[in-house]
Amino acid sequence: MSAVVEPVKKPALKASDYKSEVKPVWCPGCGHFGVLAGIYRALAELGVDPTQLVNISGIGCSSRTPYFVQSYKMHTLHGRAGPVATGTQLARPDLTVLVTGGDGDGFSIGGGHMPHLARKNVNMSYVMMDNRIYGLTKGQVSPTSRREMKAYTTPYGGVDNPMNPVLYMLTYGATFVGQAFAGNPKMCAELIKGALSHRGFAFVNILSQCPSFNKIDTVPYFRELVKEVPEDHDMTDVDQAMHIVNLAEREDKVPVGLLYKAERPTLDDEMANLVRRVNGHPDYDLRKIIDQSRP
Amino acid sequence: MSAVVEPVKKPALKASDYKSEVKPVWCPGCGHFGVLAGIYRALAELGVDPTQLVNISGIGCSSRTPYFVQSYKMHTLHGRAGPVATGTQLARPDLTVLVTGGDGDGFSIGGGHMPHLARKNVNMSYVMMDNRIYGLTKGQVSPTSRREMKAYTTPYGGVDNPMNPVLYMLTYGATFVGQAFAGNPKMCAELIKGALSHRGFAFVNILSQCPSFNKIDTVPYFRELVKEVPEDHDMTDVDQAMHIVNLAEREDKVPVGLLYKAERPTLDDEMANLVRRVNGHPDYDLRKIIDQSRP
Amino acid sequence: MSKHDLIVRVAGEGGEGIISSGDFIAAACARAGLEVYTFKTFPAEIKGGYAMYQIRVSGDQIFNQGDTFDVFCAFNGEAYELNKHLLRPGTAFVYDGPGGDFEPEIPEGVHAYPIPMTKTAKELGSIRAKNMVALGALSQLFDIPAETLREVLTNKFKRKGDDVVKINLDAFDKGMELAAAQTKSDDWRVASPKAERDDVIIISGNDAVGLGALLGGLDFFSAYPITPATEVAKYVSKHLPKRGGTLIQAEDEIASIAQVLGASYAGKRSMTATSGPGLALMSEMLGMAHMSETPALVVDVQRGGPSTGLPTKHEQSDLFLAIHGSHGDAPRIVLAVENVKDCIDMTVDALNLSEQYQSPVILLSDGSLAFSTQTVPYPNPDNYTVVQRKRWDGEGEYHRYARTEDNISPMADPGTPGAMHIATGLEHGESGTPNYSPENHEGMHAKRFDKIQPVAETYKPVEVDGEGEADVGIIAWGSTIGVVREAIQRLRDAGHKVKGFYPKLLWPMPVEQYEAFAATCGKVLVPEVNYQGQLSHFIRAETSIRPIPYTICGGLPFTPAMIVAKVEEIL
Amino acid sequence: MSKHDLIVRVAGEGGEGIISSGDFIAAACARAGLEVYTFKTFPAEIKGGYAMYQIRVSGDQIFNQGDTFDVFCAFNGEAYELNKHLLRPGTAFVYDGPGGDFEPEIPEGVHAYPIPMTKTAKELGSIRAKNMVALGALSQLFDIPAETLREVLTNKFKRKGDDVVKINLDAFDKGMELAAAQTKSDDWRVASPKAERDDVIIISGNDAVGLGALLGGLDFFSAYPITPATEVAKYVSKHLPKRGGTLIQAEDEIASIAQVLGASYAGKRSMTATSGPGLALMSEMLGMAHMSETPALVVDVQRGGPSTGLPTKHEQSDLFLAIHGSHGDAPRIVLAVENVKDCIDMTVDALNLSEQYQSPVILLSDGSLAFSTQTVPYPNPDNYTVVQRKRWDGEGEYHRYARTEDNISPMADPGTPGAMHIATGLEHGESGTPNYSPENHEGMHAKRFDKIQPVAETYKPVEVDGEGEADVGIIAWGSTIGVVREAIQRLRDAGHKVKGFYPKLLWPMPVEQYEAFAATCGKVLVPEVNYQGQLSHFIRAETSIRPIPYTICGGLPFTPAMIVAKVEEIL
Ligand SMILES: Cc1ncc(C[n+]2csc(CCOP(=O)(O)OP(=O)(O)O)c2C)c(N)n1
Ligand SMILES: Cc1ncc(C[n+]2csc(CCOP(=O)(O)OP(=O)(O)O)c2C)c(N)n1
Ligand code: SF4
Ligand code: SF4
Ligand SMILES: [Mg+2]
Ligand SMILES: [Mg+2]
Repeated sequence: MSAVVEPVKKPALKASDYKSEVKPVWCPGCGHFGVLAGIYRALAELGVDPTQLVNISGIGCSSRTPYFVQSYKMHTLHGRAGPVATGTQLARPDLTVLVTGGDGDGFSIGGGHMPHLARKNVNMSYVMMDNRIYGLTKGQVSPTSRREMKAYTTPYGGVDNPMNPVLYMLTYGATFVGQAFAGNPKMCAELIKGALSHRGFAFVNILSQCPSFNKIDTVPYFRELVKEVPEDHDMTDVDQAMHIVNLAEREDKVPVGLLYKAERPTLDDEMANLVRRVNGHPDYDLRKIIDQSRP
Repeated sequence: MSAVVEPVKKPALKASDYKSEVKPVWCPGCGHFGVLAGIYRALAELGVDPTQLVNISGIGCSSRTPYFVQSYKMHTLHGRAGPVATGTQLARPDLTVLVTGGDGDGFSIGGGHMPHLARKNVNMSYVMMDNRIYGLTKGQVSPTSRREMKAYTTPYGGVDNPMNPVLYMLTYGATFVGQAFAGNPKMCAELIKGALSHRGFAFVNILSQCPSFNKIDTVPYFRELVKEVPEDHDMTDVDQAMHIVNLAEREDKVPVGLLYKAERPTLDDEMANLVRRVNGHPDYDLRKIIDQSRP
Repeated sequence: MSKHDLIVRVAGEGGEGIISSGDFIAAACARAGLEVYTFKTFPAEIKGGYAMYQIRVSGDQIFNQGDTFDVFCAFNGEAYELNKHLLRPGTAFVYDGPGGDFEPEIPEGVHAYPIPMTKTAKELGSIRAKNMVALGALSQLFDIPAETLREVLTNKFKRKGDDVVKINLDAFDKGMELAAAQTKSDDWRVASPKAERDDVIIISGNDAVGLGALLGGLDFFSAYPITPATEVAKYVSKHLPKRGGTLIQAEDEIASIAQVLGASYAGKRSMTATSGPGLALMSEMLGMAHMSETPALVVDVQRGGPSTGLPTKHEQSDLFLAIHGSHGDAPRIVLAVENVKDCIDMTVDALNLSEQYQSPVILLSDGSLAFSTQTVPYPNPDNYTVVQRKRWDGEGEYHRYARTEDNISPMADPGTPGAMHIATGLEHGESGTPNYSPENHEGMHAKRFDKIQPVAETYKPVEVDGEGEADVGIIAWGSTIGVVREAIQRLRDAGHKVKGFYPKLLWPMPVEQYEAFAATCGKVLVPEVNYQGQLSHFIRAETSIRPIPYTICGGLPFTPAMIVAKVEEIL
Repeated sequence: MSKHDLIVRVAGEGGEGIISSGDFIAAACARAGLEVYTFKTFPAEIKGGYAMYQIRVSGDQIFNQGDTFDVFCAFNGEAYELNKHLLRPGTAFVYDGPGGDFEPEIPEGVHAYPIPMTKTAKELGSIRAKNMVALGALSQLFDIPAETLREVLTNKFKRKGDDVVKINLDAFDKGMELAAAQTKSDDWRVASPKAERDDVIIISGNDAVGLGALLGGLDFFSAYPITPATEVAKYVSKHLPKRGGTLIQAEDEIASIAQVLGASYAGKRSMTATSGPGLALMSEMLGMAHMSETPALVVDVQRGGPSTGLPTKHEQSDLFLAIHGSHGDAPRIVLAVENVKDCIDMTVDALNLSEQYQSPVILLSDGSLAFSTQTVPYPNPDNYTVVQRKRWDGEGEYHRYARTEDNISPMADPGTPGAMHIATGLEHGESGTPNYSPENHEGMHAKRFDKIQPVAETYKPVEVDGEGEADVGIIAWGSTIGVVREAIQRLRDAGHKVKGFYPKLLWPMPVEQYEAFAATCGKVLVPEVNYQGQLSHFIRAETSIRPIPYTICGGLPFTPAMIVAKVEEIL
């Protein structure tokens, strides 16, 4: 985002410099490690100043991410990272705001906030660690779980159609929409980098395996599943982007890569304009306002 | 829905027979009157038995509708009509479940429930009375309000991109998606009839003027705005339906008519299957279950 | 009640200009240097329906809307029907007639003044001027300063063009003329004007909260519309941008309180305003505000509950939720306003307390204050101090939740070098990293509770109304205080020994002050507009006092007469 | 504490089979006709980390997990480090050695039994059989019925094939052999087996709630996963379909309680299960359940709060929210379980109360009960009655909210001819249509409160533990009751005059019974695992009792010894 596109002056930081003192508590083989690696790398390549970065999350294994990233951070409530981050971003548009969370956190309990982050074009990056399961609570279906999945509260198999995260975000009007697989940290890093340098609401969905509880969406399965976005795709055409996603779905594929990118005024731009229009400034004389209440 | 496609035997009811003793409290010229007329008509033409109908709503001017309809009814909380209706429908799949509500109720505070009604294909009809404003609270912007709108808490004009209700519902996987304008009660009635006779989650968005508080989305404006879905549109192709909506949006139009209709097992079907698979029945001997806890 | 005290009720169909004529009278009287206290009820329905506006005017300070009216002006038959039982010997009754839609029969002793409002307005060619005819008549009959009224009208209408001004003034004059033609048989009159004042404003409770927020240095406001709180956001949305601040309408109340916490973490003074249903939805997030020690202000303009309840009616029944409304042990600082002046001053206090104690603060207002306009001394911005949160001085290693002398840990805005930290809802050690050890949980609990305890002693001392011993002491909160003040005055005039105790801080409770007060009273009465006697509950739980609860919940405030009667009953 | 009482703690790395070996011991002892009460702590982290399983076995009834352990079995160094301070003279200490990852030094008086668990398992060619070696050793050393254990193991592993059975049995036998080679220096042993019983089950608190729901005639269950409540949904999801019922996982807690109300309106017995954060989110909808008089059960398995708090830890701190957690005046019926048997029986009661009184009911369990497995008499389905809601008899005109003798208005399922009506959160008259008149609001308030008041008298009388006068009376709720029972036993044995009072119904409060109890006690002590002393608060507010609060909040339950010490302190 604006604050970060031009690398900061200080001696450049290495990816490892963005590691915090807290070691990840994830299970061996968890896909979230791949996402985290991608985040470190993207931050390093952009030279983001950690003190200017705010990493906000909800609740879930994925939502533990901020503990592992050198930054200011909030570990909020299940599903609420988006609106909390909106407040932070509007309060301090100069900061880089990064939300990291899970499919349950973002699309189940937090699903009501998503459309508004996107249509308001809040200037932040949202990295969704989509393992198609509730990891932290030990394995229940999430909105992205496949019907096949027998899980904790669905012993006889699932009954719901899974949702399609990138199609949702295209519909919601996110101005940057990408998708990757945690098994490909390079692509993850590229897309996260793109998201962080994008002005507006940037969404990256990352397929991430949960070896402990999701026994069907394995690494091999994901490898088979993904399909690169065609070279010739016009990333500025949302209709075409939806078309690609719909076609992929028909052939049981998931498109990876950058699907859509557009420029639109961000919510903080709009707020700044509004203040400009009324010639607002912090020491505007309150008497002028109070006088309006004279009889 | 199943319960109603074959008209009931008793002497057929007239549209007026579905009027309750309570008179609508809406302002003169409110578009909601048109929607209500469409509902009465659809119910009459399908010969729905009022005692088998449950009309559920949230809070808003539009959400007052159940008071005016002969039926069992719940006037629930702001944004919660969808999940409440889900409970009712699953508990009594033999009933006809109709949700009536507003754009704020359904897409702002209730927006988090919408994807799940659709992807789970809950067997109900959702009639959205979309006046692009919060009527009951005297005129604040809703998620469908245009930027131009100066409203109660946006004295200097709106800052958010409006959402597109039918595109959302197509993305969510609703199995019946239609749109109409309250100024055309015949089309309203047709679509509501289609929704009520559809097995699955049926969504109808109805543009409805609010003369008291929405001064820009007037009747003439809506008349200009709407554009019929092309004759040759394949209603079973969701990708094409999205394409139509996207194109219309580019030329600042709103497509009216039936956009999409598909068959998919409903959530109550899935539940019934599940019970069948385990040979479930109300007098299944609990001892068989308790015995599993013997040491 | 001062003898210069006059209460005028104007009633009719919503849309007939009831509200505006009331506002005109209020403004004119305020300009004339008088005290004004108004009270409205809106149609319950969406459009039309019965509307009522009551103006109390006095040369002296006014504490409430009064018992009933002295002058009643009926615009239509419905208004007459709904109020005729209140017409008593001595009441002045102005009504639309002849030519109105009703023929009242006038009770013994009532002073009737028929004024053909509708007919006259029609003759003047604008039915919309009906309320101006009434206004003129009222001005003539009860000495409502005519010149001032003309000014007010002129200012109000000039935007709409000269002919609009003219027709309204003509109607006004005609009204005066028609009234002058009648013989005044009562002696009701507005107190004689004092010197015109420029040290006063007239403002509604909701606007006053908005104004208080500005005076309190508000940076960020997020809310979701809800009756009767929406006007707070309306006022703020108009003026906050002038101060460079940000207002946003969120998708729901959960999002608005979440945005408030996010902005507060980023160092901004932040708040939201809602009513009961919204406060209920904020329960979980307010627990997070407490646990993460994030400053946040929630204004709850209470309405009739439970559930959707009676959205347009008055009640003070959210105290349980305000104090106990989170899972686990998660206290909040809870304040309640008495009147419109408090809406200004205590919103400033509430913002300061949230910042100073890094705690969620809930400020309770109510449905009758929300729309009541009152004259308030001009609030001089220089008289308000904006207390900043304690910020890290950059010395040594930074620990967000450091255990300090006063249990308040310095905060650090994002961007501060060397102070990167996490704000979290998990139990945590001083650095913020999760720590579930028994010692830590008990220690951090103590920190968070001990932190806000001093507020009970340091917040302005509870006002005690009266001295020495009393037979009955009345403890009241919220807008009920104003009613009790007048009741106590009358009881004293009647020679009774009564005292009042008016807490504005409801949690943490200043227990010693309660005890000290009760020690001087024979009996303690606690009137509240809710069903369970919610403050009585907390008094019983936290003090040794065994109060007599006096609860009503009919959607209307107490009147002084009700309190007087109750006290005389228990004396 | 019966002399046949043995407490064994097994600890090691999560994944090393700690939990399963504990379960095997518990099952074997239960089969042998003994009473079993287990207590676990899970790794706070997602995978691996420290796991502990404590089994208390006795010939007599067991009320809690005990003070500490008699036998400690350490699988690794971490387990040893975390527990060594608890090794006291007389403790039997079985550990992995030689060849383990640690070398303990053995405190004076501790009976040490080194068993090369890892080494032996490796030799047998399966490190996963490590826990079987330990199990064999424990069986040998402490008379845990070996034959029964072999049966249990065989049944458990046979699905996995004969070689799996074989290797585990071999490891088990090897463990016995290794232990037999040692000289037993302590005299800890499991009580001698009684006749094998087929009148008992062993089940966890969460499963028991699910079982109670089935016995209570549950039709519909909707929930959103949350620690430590998720297993309730897991159990119900497995078994409810067999009864033709419906379980759905909702998108969040607001949706789950909304679905519950929708299903209940349709005539089905409905419930949800959650923990504190979920209960907070349900605040608004629970107010609607009260206002619309819709039956609904919410089970709250309490965890460490506030906010996200300590999700895997024990606490009883949601009482404020359970009783006061809605805006306006909106009471709920609130119950709390003592033990696993209550989880079964009181879930039936709670469903019945919700239907009978058309009210939201909150049943409080807690984090330690959630995963505690206990032996419970076989619950004979015939002994449970399913109380139906009062339904309309079809006579006369139907009014959903008719004012009746007992304030309970007959309900009518959708589809019933002649009974179409609306359920609403707005204040309403008897027919359900909105009515904001003062008389109606006050009247309907009274109806809704008076309706549930009888529960205080009619729900099973509060158990009083002891007779006559006492120097100290202890009032406890939830799982703390079981701890108090044993403490009182010990205090009596020590010659003290103490009594216990064990309310299971927390709201409405059976005030007379509280008063009657307190009247017989010199002092009243109220131990609770929360910070503020939440039940103490309600006792002070609603009764004349001035109890001595005893609160801890370290994430662990009380032990009998703590209660004994406290009583001796205040005696
Ligand atoms: C209000 C609330 N409800 C439920 C929970 C329990 N909970 C914690 S994390 C979680 C889901 C985690 O799944 P996801 O967001 O996909 O993250 P993952 O663990 O899979 O990375 C749930 C249901 C909670 N913490 N708060
Ligand atoms: C929890 C909660 N928040 C806010 C409100 C206030 N409220 C009532 S209706 C409404 C919006 C109505 O708009 P819409 O749903 O579009 O219906 P309309 O009146 O326009 O037909 C709001 C914000 C409420 N009743 N409950
Ligand atoms: S449970 Fe799944 S998501 Fe969570 S850390 Fe383990 S592997 Fe990763
Ligand atoms: S306010 Fe608007 S939506 Fe509500 S009734 Fe009036 S016109 Fe209709
Ligand atoms: Mg997940
Ligand atoms: Mg609307």
